[in-house]
Amino acid sequence: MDKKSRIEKEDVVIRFAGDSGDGMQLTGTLFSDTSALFGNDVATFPDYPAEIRAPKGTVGGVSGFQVHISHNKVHTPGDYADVLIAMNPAALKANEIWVKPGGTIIADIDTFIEKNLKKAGYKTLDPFTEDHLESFNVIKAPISSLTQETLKPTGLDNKTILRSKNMFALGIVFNIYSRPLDYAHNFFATKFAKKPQIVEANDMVIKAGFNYAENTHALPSYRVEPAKIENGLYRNINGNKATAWGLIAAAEKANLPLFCGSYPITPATEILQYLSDRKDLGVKTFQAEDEIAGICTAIGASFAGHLAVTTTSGPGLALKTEAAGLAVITELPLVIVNVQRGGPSTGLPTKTEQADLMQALYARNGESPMPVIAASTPGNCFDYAFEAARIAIEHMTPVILLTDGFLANGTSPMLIKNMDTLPVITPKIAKEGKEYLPYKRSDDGLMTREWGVPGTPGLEHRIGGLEKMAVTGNVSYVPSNHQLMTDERQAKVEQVVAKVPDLQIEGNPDGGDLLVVGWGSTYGHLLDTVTEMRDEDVNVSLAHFNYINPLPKNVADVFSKFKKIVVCEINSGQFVNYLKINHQNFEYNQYNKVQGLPFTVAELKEEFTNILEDK
Amino acid sequence: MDKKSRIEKEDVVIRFAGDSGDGMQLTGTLFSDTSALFGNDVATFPDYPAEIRAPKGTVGGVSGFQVHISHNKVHTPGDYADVLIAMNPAALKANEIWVKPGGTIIADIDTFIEKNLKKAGYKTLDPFTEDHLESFNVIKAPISSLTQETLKPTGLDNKTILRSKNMFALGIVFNIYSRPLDYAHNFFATKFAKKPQIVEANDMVIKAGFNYAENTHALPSYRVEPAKIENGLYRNINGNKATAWGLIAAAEKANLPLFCGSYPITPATEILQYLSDRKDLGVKTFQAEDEIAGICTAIGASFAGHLAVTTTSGPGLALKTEAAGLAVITELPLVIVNVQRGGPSTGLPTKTEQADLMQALYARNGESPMPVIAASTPGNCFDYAFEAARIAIEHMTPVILLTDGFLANGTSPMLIKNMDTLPVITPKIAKEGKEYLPYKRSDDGLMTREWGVPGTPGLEHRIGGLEKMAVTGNVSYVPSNHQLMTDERQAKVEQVVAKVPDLQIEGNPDGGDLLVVGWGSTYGHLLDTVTEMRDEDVNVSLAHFNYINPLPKNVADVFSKFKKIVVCEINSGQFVNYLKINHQNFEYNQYNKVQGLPFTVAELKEEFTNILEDK
Amino acid sequence: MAEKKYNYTPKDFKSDQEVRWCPGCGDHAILNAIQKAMAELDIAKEDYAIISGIGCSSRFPYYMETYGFHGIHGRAGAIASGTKTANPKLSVWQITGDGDALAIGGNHFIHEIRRNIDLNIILFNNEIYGLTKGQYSPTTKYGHKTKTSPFGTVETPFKIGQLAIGAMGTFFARTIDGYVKESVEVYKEAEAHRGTSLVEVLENCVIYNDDTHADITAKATRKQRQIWLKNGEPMIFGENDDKGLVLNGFKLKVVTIGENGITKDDILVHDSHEEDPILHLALSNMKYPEMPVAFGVIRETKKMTYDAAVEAQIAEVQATAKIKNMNDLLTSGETWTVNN
Amino acid sequence: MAEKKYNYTPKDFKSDQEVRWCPGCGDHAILNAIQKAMAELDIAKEDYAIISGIGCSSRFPYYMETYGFHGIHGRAGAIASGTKTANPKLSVWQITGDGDALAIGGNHFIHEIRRNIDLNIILFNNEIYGLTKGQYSPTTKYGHKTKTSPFGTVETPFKIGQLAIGAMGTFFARTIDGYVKESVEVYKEAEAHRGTSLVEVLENCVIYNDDTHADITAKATRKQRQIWLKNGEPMIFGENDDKGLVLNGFKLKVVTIGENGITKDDILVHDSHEEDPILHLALSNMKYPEMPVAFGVIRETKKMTYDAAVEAQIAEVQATAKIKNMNDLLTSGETWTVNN
Ligand SMILES: Cc1ncc(C[n+]2csc(CCOP(=O)(O)OP(=O)(O)O)c2C)c(N)n1
Ligand SMILES: Cc1ncc(C[n+]2csc(CCOP(=O)(O)OP(=O)(O)O)c2C)c(N)n1
Ligand code: SF4
Ligand code: SF4
Ligand SMILES: [Mg+2]
Ligand SMILES: [Mg+2]
Repeated sequence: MDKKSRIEKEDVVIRFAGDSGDGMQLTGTLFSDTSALFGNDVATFPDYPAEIRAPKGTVGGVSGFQVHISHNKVHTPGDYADVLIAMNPAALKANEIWVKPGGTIIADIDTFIEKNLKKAGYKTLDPFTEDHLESFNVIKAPISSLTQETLKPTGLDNKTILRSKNMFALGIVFNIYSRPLDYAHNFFATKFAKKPQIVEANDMVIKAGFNYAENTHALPSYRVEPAKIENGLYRNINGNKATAWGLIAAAEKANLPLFCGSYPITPATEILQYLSDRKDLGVKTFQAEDEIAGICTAIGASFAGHLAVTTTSGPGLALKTEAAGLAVITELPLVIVNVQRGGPSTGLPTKTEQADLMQALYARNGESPMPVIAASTPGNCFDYAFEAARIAIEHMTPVILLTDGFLANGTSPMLIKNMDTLPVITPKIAKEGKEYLPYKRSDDGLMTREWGVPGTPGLEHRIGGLEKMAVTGNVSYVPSNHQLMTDERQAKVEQVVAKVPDLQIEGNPDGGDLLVVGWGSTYGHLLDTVTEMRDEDVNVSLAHFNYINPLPKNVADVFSKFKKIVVCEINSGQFVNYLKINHQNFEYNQYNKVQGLPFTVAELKEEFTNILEDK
Repeated sequence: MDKKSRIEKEDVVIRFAGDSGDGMQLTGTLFSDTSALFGNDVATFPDYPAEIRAPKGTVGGVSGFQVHISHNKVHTPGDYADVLIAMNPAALKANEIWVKPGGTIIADIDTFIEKNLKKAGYKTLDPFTEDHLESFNVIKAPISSLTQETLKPTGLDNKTILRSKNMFALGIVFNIYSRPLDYAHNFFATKFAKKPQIVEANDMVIKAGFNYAENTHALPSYRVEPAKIENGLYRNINGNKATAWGLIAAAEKANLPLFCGSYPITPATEILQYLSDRKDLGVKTFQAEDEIAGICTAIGASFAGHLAVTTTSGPGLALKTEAAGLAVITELPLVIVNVQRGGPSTGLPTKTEQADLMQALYARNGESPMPVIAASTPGNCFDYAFEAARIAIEHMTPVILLTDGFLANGTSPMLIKNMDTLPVITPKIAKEGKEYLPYKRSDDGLMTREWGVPGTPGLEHRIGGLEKMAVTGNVSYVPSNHQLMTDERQAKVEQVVAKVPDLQIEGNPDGGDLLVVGWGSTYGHLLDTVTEMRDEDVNVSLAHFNYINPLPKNVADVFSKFKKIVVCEINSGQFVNYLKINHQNFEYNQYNKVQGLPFTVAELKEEFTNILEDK
Repeated sequence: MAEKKYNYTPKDFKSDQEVRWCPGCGDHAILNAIQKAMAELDIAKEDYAIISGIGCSSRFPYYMETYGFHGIHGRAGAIASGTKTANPKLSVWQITGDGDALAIGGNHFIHEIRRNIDLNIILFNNEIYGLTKGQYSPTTKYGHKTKTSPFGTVETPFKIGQLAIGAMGTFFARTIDGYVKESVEVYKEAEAHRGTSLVEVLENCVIYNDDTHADITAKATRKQRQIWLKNGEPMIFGENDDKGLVLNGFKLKVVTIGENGITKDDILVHDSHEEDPILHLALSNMKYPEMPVAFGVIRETKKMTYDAAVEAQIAEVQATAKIKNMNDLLTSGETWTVNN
Repeated sequence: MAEKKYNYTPKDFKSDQEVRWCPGCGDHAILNAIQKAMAELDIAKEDYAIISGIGCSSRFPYYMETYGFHGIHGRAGAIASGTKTANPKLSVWQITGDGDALAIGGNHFIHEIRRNIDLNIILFNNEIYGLTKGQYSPTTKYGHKTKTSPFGTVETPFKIGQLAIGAMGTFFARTIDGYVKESVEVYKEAEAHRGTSLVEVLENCVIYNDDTHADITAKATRKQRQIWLKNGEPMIFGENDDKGLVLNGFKLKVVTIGENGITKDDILVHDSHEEDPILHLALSNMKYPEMPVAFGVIRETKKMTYDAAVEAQIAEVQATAKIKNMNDLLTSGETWTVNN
C-alpha cells in the first residue's frame, strides 16, 4: 500500500454506474457505509430507472449511485464525480457528462463490444474518441474477464460469477481510497451465513479488484481523512428511514402508540416499510387499499387516541386532500408526510422535485389552514418528523411534512441523540371526571381543543365534518359562528409560531449584498455555494426555511438586511409566490429548475454572480 | 283593485318563510316566475336547511325564499326584505332580522300558539313585543283557519287542506303586488292534470288569499313596473341550469357530442340533473360511483373525442385533483365545474362561499397549470360555461369553471341569444392521412397539440401520465425535456389570454379614489354598492373579474388609475393573495366575510366609506 | 346467564340533539332498535364508537350518547377500520347508506369485509340518495325513474349480500327498519360476531323513494313473503308455517309441508356457520315473488379478525425482540463514534 | 365462416417502443398472446383503445400499435368506462394489475362489472405490487412475507372470480401467462362477449414473487391440477382424462371415470351461460390440492350492456322529442319578450 504516493484530498465524489442488474446500488452502499465507519462524512444519491429492470444495456436501463465523502461536513452528494465507474457502454453514455473535467473514468472494457456500444447509442466502436473523452483519465479495466478468471477455481457457474463483477469494481475503488475490506466481508458473511461459498467468492473478487488497482500504476490513489464533525455516535441513514424513526421517537416521547395508515408509492413507500419492520416497538401499520383509506384509517386511529400518520407522495397527497380537511375541522392530530417527486400527474416518479408546496398549503376545499414544515437533509428528516408530530399533538392539528426523492433516497451520517435529550411531547388528552366540551379552547394561548378519547367514561361526544358550534361542538349553521370558527382555526395554526425557531442566517448575520433563500432539500447545495462564494469574498448569505406555515417570526427582519434576495427552488417558483403573499414588500429574484435533478453548485454560483452583477 | 291607491315602487324584496314542509320554495318560485313573465327583472335566493325535513316548528327547520323584483336591472336578491311572510313562529324568529326597518311582516297567526312559540325559542306568548317588532307593520293573518274555511266545502281531508295554506299566502302577495293569477293556475293545471280537484282547490285558496288582502285595509299595495332591460326574449333561469345549458350550447357550436361524468353533491347536483334531462339533445350523463370516476370517465370520453365535463362542489373537487393533473399532462380538453359551498370539509353544504379559489388554482401535484374562470350572475353561468368549454377545446386543456351556491340556486332573467349569434368553436382534431405527432404544438401561437381521436385510421398513439417527450409524446426522463415541457404547459395556459377580454371598469374609467375589486358571484352586491355610492357622488368604481387564470392583460393598467384598491371576497382573502403573486406592486385593502352568506350592500358601503376615510 | 354489568335503558343511549329526519322516515325506527340493542348488550357506554359517512342515515351518531364520528362521504369504513385497529377494545359500529357504502365508499366496503375487521356495519338501504334529494343509488331498481334517471336507470343494482360474499364476508344479515324486535336480535348477533358483521336494513325513505320495499316489508303479507332464518332451525315460513325450502340440485325450491309426502324433516336446516358461501349466496339472493326473501342472520362464520391478528403479531415479535425502545433501535446495527 | 376483413399479423400490433419488463417476466407472454388474439380478431386496428392504470402490467399500452392510454393508478376502469360509453364502437381493453384493479381501483372495478359495460378487463395477477418493488397486494396469500409484511400478512386475499360474481359479473375467465395458445382463445372469447369480460391471468413476477403460481401452472403437472372448461363439454381433467367433476349436494366433487361405476355421462357438463351464479362461483373457487383449478371461460351470460342501453335510451327519447337543438330548448317553456 505504500508503493504509490497518496494524494491527500479534502473531498471526493465517486459515481458507480451500470445496468440495473449490475448491483450498483449495493456497490455504492457498501462503499459509503465503509467510508462512514471509517469516519468520513458521507452523502449519497442513488439514481435508478423507473422500470424494475429496464432493457439490459440501454441508457434507459442505467442505474447510478453517487457517493460524496469528505473529512469536512458534507452537504450534498456532489455535482460532478471525480471518479466514474462505468460497467458498460450505456453507463458511460449516460454518465460521462457528470464527470469533472480531468476526472477518472474506470470502464469495464470487456463489455465495450459492438452490440453493447450500439445499444448504448454509440455510432462508432471507440466511444472515448467519439465523445471526446480524451481529457479524462480513462482506465480501461477488463473487469468481467478478470472476475471470471478469479472465480474459475470455485467451479461456480458463469452467470453467478458475472454477477459479482461489481465487487471487482468495488475492490478497485477500495484500493484507490485506502478503505479496509472488513466491512464488506462482514456484510456478506452475515447475509450469506448459510452459503460460505458465496462469501468466499465475494471476498476473492473484492481482493482481486483491490489488487488489480494496486498493481496498475495508471490509477490515482487518494485517501480521504476522517471528517471533522461534531463528536458523538453516528449512523448512516437515508431520509425515509430517518422520517420513520423520527415518528417512532415522537410517539415514545408523547407516550402514545403509533399508527400509520398508508398506501405504497415511490419514493415514499420505504417509510411504510421501515415502520412495518418495527413490530418490536409496537408500531401498527395499516397498508390500506388506497391513499384515501390511508389517511382515513389514520384519522380513525387519531380519534382513538393514537399518534396517527399517513405517508405518501404527490399524486397520493392529491387523493388525501378531502380527508385532510376533515382532520382540520375535527382538529385531530395527524402527520401527513409527503415525499415529493417530479410532476405533474405521474410525471417523473423516481426523480426529485419541490413542486408540491402549493398543494401542501392550499389543496383543500374551503378555508382550511394547516401547518407545513420541510426537512432539509436526510438526517434531519428525523428531527422534522419528530417536530411534525410534536406540533400535531401539542396543537391538535394535522401537519404536513415535506421531504422529497433527493432526501428520501440520499443518505447522510446522523448524530444519534439519546432519547432523554429529546423534548417531552404532551398530548392534550381530556381527563375523566371533568365536564368535557369538545370545542372549548385552551387558555394557554395555543387555542387547542382537548382530545376526548373513546373508552374514557363520561367524555362521550360527537365530532365530524360539518361546521361546529364553538365550545360545544354541536353542528351549527349560525353565520357568525362560522366566521368565528374559521378565524379560530386560522389563529390556532398561527399560534404554532410560538415554538418555531427564528430564521438563521448562514454567512453574515448583519446583512450583505445577496441573501440566498431556500427551503427543504436544496439546503446542502445552497450552503456549499454560499460557503464557496464567501471563501472568495463575495458578501452572500443563506437563509434556509424548514418552517413554511407559519413562517418564522423574524423573516422581515432578516430580509431587510440584504440588498438583494434570490429564492431558489426545484420548481417554477412556488415558495417565492408564497413569500410575496406573506412578505409583499420585498423584491425577489428567483432561480428555478424543473429537471428532476438537484441543483449543482456550479449553476448556482453562476446565477448568483449574475444577480450580483445585475445581468 | 282600484279600491286602494297603489304605491309605485322601484324595488321590492319579499321573503317567504315557513317550515320545510310548508312549500315555501314553490311559493317563492311561483311568485318570481309570475313577476318575470309580468316583465320585472327578478333575482331570487332560496335558503333552506341542510336536513331534508328538519324538525317541524324549529328555527333549524325553517326554509326561506327571497325574491327581489324591480323595473330596473336587478343584481342581487336584496339584503333586507320589504315584506316577510312568516308561516309560523320559527319562521318569524329566524327571519325577523332580515326585514327592513318599517317593513311589513305577515304572520299566520293561527300557528302562533304556545307549543309552537316555545319550539321557536320564544319565551313569552307575544313574540312581537318580546322581540320589539313594534316598528314593523305586522299583519296577523289567520291563514290556516281561513284556508280550512275556504276548502271545507271540497270535502278534502284536513292534512291535504292545510298543505295548501302556502297558496293563501301567495294569494295575499299577489294582491299586494297586483300580479295576475293565471300563471299559478296554469302551473297547477299542468302539474295535476289528472286531479282537477286539487287544481280547483289551489285556485280557490289563492283567490281567497287574494281577496283577503283586497279586503284588509291593513295591507299596503305596491305595483312594480316592468324593468327597463335590454329588448329581447327572456327566460328565468338559475345558475345550475344556465351552466348545464351553456355546456350543451358549446357542444353544439363545436359540433361535438357532450359527455358528463359526475357524482351528486350539493349544490352542484342539479347540473347533472339538467343534463340528464337532455337525452333529446343526445347528452350522455354518467352518474359515476364517486367523484374520481366522475372525472376519469370524463377524461376517457375526452380521449374518445367528446366535449367532456365533470361537475362537483368543493369536497368533490378535492377528490378530483389527482385526475385533473392527468388531464393537464395528457393535454386533453375537459371542463371541471366547481359549485363552491361553505367549507372546510363538509362545512356548510347548503351555504355559499368563495373559498375554493386556491384549490382551483393550485390543488394538483407538481407544476400543473390550468385556466380558471368564474361566473358572476345566475344568467351568465350560461356564458362562462360556454366559455370554459371553448377554452378547453380550442386550447386543448382542462379548465375549471367556478360558480357557487348563491349563483347555483339563485335565478335571474336571461336574455336568450339565438345560437347563430354565438361563436363557432373549432376543435383541433387531427386528420386521417397526415403524419400524427401527438405532442407537436400548433404554430398559431396557441401551443396546442392535436387531438387524435380513436377510431381514426393511422393516428394510433399512446398518451399517459408520465412525462412526455416533446413532439413525439414518447415517455421521457430526459432532464432538459422535463424543463421544456413544464415551461410549455405553462406557456400554453398563458396563451389563453389571447381571447380574454380586457378588465372593465364600472364607474369611472379614468380612475378615482377607490377601486372595488371582486370576482365571481359577488358582482351584484358590489355593483349595487358602487352604483349607490356613485349616486351619492363618491368617486368609487368596480373592476370585477371573471377570468382568473390567466388574468386579463390590462390589470396593472386599471389598478394604477386608482388611489386605493379593496378586494372583496366571501372567503378569508384568496384572490387578494393571488393578486399579490401576480401584481405585487399594488397595495391592497381587503374585505372578507365567511358566514355562508352573500355580502349586504349596507356592510359594503360602510366598509368602503371607512377605507375612503382611512379608518 | 351471567349477571349483567350494566343496567342501561335505551334512553341512556339518546343524546340531547334533536332528531332531524323526516317524520315517517325509516331511520327513526332503526335508531330505536339500536338503542334497544345497546341497552341489552353488556358493553360500557364509553366503549362504543359510532362512525358514519355522509347521508341522511349518516347523521345517526349525533343522536347517540356514545362516542361518535360523522365522517366524510364514503369513508366511514376506512375511519372505522382505523379506530378499531388502533383500539380493538372498542365496539365500533359503522352507520352507512346505500350510497355512502356502495357508491363512493365501495372500495373501503369490500376491503374492510375482506380483512374481516371486527366492525358492525349497519347499512340503511333505501335504494336512493336521500340527503341530496333523490338520485339513484347502486341499489336502485333497474329502470327506476329518479332525478338523475328521468327516463329510468340503465344500471343493474348490486345485491348487497352477494357483494359481501364476493368480498369474502363472514357475516351477513338482513332486517327491516320497522321490525324493531327482530332487528334488536339481529344487531345483538352482529355485535357478538367477531369480524365484519354486515346488516342490510331495508329502510323506507318516505320522501324520495316511498314504499320501495313495501312488497316485502308489509306486515300483512310478511308470513308469505319473508323467511326469518335461525341457525339450526328448519327453513320454514308461510301463513301457517307450512312452507319450507329444500334443495333441488344446485337450486333452492319452495315446498309445502304436508303435500307430496313432504314432512318437516325434509326441510333444509339453516347452517349459518358453513364456511362455503355457496348456499348462503343462494339464500341471500332469494327474491319475491318466486321465493320468500331471507331475513335474520344468513351467514356467520368464524375467522381470525384483522385487528386481533395485528395485535397477536406484535405480541409475538415483541416476545423475542431485542429492540425494546428507541434508544435500542438508534444504536443498533452499524454505528461509529467520532471523537475528534 | 365469413371471410376476414383484415389480414393482420401479431407484428402489426407491436409498437416501436422498447419493451421494458424484466427478462423472464410473465408480462412478455401476455403481450404476445394479446397481439396474436388481435391479429385473429377481425377488428380494425384503429378501433382498439387500450387503457391501463399504473403498475408494471399497466405499461402494456406503450407496446401496442393501437390507441392507448396509460392512466393513473387504479383509474383504468373509470377511464375505460368513459371511453366506451362515449364511443361504443371502439373495442376497449383495460389492462390492469392486482394492485391497480383490486386495491386502489376496487371501486371502479366492482362498478364497471355491475354496469356491464362492454369492456375486456385483462387482470395480470402476480399477487404483488411489482412496480413499487414488492409490497403485498389484495391477492397475496395469507401469511406471505413481503416488504410491507416482514412477519407475514394478516389479510385474507380476494378471490377474483368470487369478487366479480359478487359484483354481478357476466363474464369470468382464467388463464396463465405462458399458456399462449389457450390464452389467445380466452381473449377472443372475452372480446366476443358483450358486457364486462374479466380475464384473470396468473402472471409470474420473477423478481418479487417468483413461482407464486408454480404449483398450479407448471406444465409438468398441469393435467392433474388444471381443468380447462369448455361450454357444453363435460368437466374432465387428469393425466389420462379420467377425472371428472360431479355434484354432491351443494358441493363439487372429483370422481374417477371407470371407478365405482362412474361413466363419462355422469360428469357435469359445463354451462357457462347459466344465469344463476352459484355453480360458477363453486367452479371458480376450486383450489389445489383438493380440487383442480378451473381455467378457460367459467361464466358468460347474456345481459344488456350499459353502453348499448345508454344509446338505446337516447334514441328512444329522440324519436319523439320536440326539442331538436339548443334554440328549441332555449325558447321552450316560459319565456317573455321585453320590448321597451
Ligand atoms: C365527497 C362527497 N361527495 C358527494 C357528497 C354528496 N352526498 C351526500 S350524501 C350523498 C348520498 C347519500 O346516500 P345514502 O348514503 O344512500 O344515504 P341516505 O341519505 O339515503 O340515507 C351524497 C351523494 C358529499 N357530501 N361528499
Ligand atoms: C395514486 C398512486 N398511488 C400509488 C402509486 C404507486 N404504485 C404504482 S404501481 C403500484 C402497484 C402496482 O401493483 P399491480 O397493479 O399489481 O401491478 P404490477 O406492477 O404488479 O404489475 C403502486 C402502489 C401511484 N403510482 N399512484
Ligand atoms: S329524505 Fe328520506 S331518508 Fe332522508 S330523512 Fe327524509 S325520509 Fe329519511
Ligand atoms: S418487477 Fe415483476 S412484474 Fe414487474 S416487470 Fe419485473 S418481473 Fe415483471
Ligand atoms: Mg340511501
Ligand atoms: Mg401485481
